[in-house]
Amino acid sequence: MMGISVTIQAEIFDAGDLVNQFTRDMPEAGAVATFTGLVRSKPEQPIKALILEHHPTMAQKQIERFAQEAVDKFDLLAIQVVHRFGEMKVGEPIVQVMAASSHRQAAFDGANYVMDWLKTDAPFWKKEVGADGAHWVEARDKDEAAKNKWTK
Amino acid sequence: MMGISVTIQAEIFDAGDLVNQFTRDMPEAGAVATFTGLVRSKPEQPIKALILEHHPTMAQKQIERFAQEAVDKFDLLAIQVVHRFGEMKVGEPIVQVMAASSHRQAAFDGANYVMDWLKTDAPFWKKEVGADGAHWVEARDKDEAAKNKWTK
Amino acid sequence: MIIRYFAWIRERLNRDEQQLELPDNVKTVQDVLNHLRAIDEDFAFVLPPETVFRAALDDELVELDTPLGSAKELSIFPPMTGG
Amino acid sequence: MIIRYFAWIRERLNRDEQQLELPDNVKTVQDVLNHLRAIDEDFAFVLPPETVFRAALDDELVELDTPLGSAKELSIFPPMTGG
Repeated sequence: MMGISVTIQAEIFDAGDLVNQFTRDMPEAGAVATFTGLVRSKPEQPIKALILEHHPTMAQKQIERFAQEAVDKFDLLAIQVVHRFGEMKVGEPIVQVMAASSHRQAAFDGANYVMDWLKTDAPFWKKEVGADGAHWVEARDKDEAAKNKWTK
Repeated sequence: MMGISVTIQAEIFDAGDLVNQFTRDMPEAGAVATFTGLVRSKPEQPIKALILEHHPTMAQKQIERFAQEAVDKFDLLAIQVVHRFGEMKVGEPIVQVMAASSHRQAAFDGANYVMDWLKTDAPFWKKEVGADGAHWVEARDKDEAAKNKWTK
Repeated sequence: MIIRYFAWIRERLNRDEQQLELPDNVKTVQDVLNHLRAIDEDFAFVLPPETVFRAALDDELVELDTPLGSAKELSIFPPMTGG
Repeated sequence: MIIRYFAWIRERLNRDEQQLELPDNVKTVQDVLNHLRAIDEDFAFVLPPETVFRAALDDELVELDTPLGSAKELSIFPPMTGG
């Protein structure tokens, strides 16, 4: 594929299949950087599931905008984002960002840029289901700081 | 898998399968960053194949060292590197680095760190086979500069 | 105007969205909030002035002093935690 | 000591490696190169002093002034272009 693709879906996706589909037929892409975000459970605070609420139309628009910005800023050949919503189990993928470029650093920067903005500005909210019930995850100041590195 | 894995092989590998095997059974890994380097052909200077020569024992040792440094420096849960040698066609994968961490930036930095060092300090040499015969690829000053960002 | 709520704000208000007729003096996002606090006890209780939240007009993130313009939808939600 | 060659250096010298008896006054990597240039016309032609290349002693990258120590192998090759 070439260009920009953004998909928001409830269904689980296969991280590896996405990588292979993305890299197919891109003879000019010497470099592909992929970020996969997974449902994580810490031993000290195990969770049973993650529920992700979202604002569908706004999420689609925002992510398309970050993806376009990344393409323009880092001269990417293609970028693809898949983000899930709904309920997921530990170990399942939540989000995957793939950036293709002629050069390595551009691919890394493209995927990293989209993830940084996505974390703070895409309308998704995580609710963790643990042994003691469900609770909403609080936003982290660190994510806000990470985003700001691109505008320095 | 957990820990460090470095494989140097002539056989082609499946980029997606590697990602799926790597992410399996890592409940604490919330973030996986993957870099895939592919044989690239530019329209203005098309190539038919790439031949990669290497120094086997030294390549294995050097890459294991970069991988260990990345784990220590960025507190990674696991890192895996697969690098090919021999002859490959356009579009085939040359190298893949995968880094798993609890957090996104550490995963990106881990994969990026290994790639930067690998480019300049791992004993591999590229020979491009084009319409006008084969020629050795020259080292780029840019790669040397990229590596130095980690020691600033 | 349609007001939409998300995440814990939606849960505590016990509503996804509501239709709201706005008086003429309601010109910004902040004005809508003040208006809702004045006419709706539940809203005033769940979203007191010190609450940290974010707002969007027709799918665009906005500051509280942004004029409503011709927007049809105002979304109110906690800071995002996606990715 | 075994001297190993890689990439275009290997091709132009037309050899992968060679066994070399070193005189006592050859103590560093640079000394080996000077010695080879003195005894081997092909080597002197392919690797004149201004050549940009790198060297490793027993799988470790080294500078040219590094003493040979107990190393068994010296590898000589162009700057790397992997990844």
